[in-house]
Amino acid sequence: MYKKVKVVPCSGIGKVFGLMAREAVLKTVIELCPDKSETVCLAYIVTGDKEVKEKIEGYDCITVDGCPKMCAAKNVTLTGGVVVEEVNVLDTVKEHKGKKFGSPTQLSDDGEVVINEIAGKIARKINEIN
Amino acid sequence: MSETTFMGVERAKIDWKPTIDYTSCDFCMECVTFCPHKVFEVRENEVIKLIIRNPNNCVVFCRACSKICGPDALTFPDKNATTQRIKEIRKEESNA
Amino acid sequence: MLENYAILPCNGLDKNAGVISREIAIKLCENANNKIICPVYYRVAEAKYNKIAGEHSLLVIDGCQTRCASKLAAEKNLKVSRRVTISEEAKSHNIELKSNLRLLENENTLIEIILNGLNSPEDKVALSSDETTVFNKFDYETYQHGKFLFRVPANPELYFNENDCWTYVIGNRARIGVTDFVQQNLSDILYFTPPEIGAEIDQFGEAGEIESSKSVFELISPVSGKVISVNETLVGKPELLNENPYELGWVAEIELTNFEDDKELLIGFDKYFEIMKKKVEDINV
Amino acid sequence: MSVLKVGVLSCSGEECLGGTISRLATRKVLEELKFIDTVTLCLPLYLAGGEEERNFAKVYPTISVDGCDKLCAKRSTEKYSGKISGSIDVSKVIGNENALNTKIVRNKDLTDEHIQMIDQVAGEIVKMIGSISPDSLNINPK
Repeated sequence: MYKKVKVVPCSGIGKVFGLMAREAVLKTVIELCPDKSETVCLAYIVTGDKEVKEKIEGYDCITVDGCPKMCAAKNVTLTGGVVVEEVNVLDTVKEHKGKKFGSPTQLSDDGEVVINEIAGKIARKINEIN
Repeated sequence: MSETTFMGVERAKIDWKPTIDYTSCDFCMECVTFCPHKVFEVRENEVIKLIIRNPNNCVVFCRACSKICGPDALTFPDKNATTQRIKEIRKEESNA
Repeated sequence: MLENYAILPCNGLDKNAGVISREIAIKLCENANNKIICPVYYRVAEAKYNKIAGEHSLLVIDGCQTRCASKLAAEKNLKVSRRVTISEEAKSHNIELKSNLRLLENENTLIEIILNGLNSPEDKVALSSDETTVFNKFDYETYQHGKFLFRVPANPELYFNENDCWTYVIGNRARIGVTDFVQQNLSDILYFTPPEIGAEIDQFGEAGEIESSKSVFELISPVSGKVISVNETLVGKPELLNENPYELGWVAEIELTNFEDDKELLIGFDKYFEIMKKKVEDINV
Repeated sequence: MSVLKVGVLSCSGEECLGGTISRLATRKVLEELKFIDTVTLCLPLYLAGGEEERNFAKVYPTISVDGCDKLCAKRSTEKYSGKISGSIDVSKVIGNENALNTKIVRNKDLTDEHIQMIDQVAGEIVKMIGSISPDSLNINPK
């Protein structure tokens, strides 16, 4: 059976990196791989409701986190998703030393550049899977 | 900053602050945005647009601003000399 | 999965362990985005490899205890984030290495084991240079400000300077690092530059640099002495400084030269805790 | 002092517009309406984080802001942290047809219409803060 890959960002609200995770995922599921991937509310996953469990249990998931606490990765795993890739925005951010990426509500141009790069990586992974 | 002493010595007695080399400073004001202690002050309408406003707010031994200064226009006193000076003052005061 | 590493292997072609390290390096580059630094070619193509090393975390694979690869890395001032020594791995997995220069069953088993170790998320194979000193359990006092929690160890072995750096003294050795105040202020720490091993540091001298997305902090050594080891794990995982700047996030170990004098300008837990609280109130984190 | 702060927790949902609005409205209250002393937390930290996070709703009177009537933020907070003092359902404020719109927008594509929704929800948050902790209004003009 053909399954869409679930791509779940942390959407952290405290720092720009949460927004970067969110935007990278939205770009992936809206623009890059709309047919092969979709996102699932992390907040919904956190509730552990039966319905959301069914949505991700046993499915290939790619989590995208904005800090080392890896909330998305941990919560998706706890709820039964098969995390095939744990992306941490900071890993890519590190390669852009000295740049400013924006605020938790607004990405700067450099921020856009980086999330495009991350989205590209996620898309590549999705295409490997499907 | 309400910190008025450092290592038990009155902050004002310790000479530790950045010195701006105006021949290389390009007034990019990176240091102003960087320093949380309001050591620097911008003087928009003057020829010299950047001054050390609050030298005693400067955290003794901190040189972080000089690291982010592009033209490398910020210098600090010698750490050893400063350490020695602090020790001397402490002695003087304990003997006083 | 080991990714985005520059791999500097021992290339000793006249030793069984050298051949193994070479093989591991090649395997690591076959199906992952890693790059080999050829120790031989490095001598003549320095710029090329310095670039690669600059853009990637560095894995050094030493064949034997001579550690030629590590020495080369040190000579070129490369920051090592992970290190494997074949002979040690062989010992710890009871695999006997002979003198054959072709890979046989033993060698291939060991290669598999080491590759699995390197590719597993928790750095089984990675060595931090911390196996030396024994520390007592840290007992933390905490101070909550807003949603931020500041911990400070109340252990009597710890001393602090007013620049928010700590030192844990055992005999003539001391471990140094930064406090939660620094870590919370910087928030996500992205880069760590350790002090040079062997460097002589004065009290309040610079002992490494920590940089976050927000700011940069120069670690101001509470003690004077010689740097005898640094926490190399932090180069690859600077976030450990956020997790716990006292334990996994220690920065360096110093061989003390004049601690009795240093002490004069250091403070214990009680004083520091008060000073830190005041700072926290002043600068809203 | 921190007692007077009010916690605002949004679902930040990814699946429909309501989540985006909840997230941005929460940030707006936090950043722009500085006369109100608020603090926020990433919701998923309840499970991934430590004690600090789990105690969040015990430490602060907390308002949840949810994008739809699943009320994930509200339920998770009460399940993992503590009783919440108030709950906002964005879909009630801007209407289901908007909130449940699965055509998710990226921040850069926000329209004036979206901004209006955000302001509307931010307004509701402020009202609620005022009703549960009047002292938190105006306590630390930044």
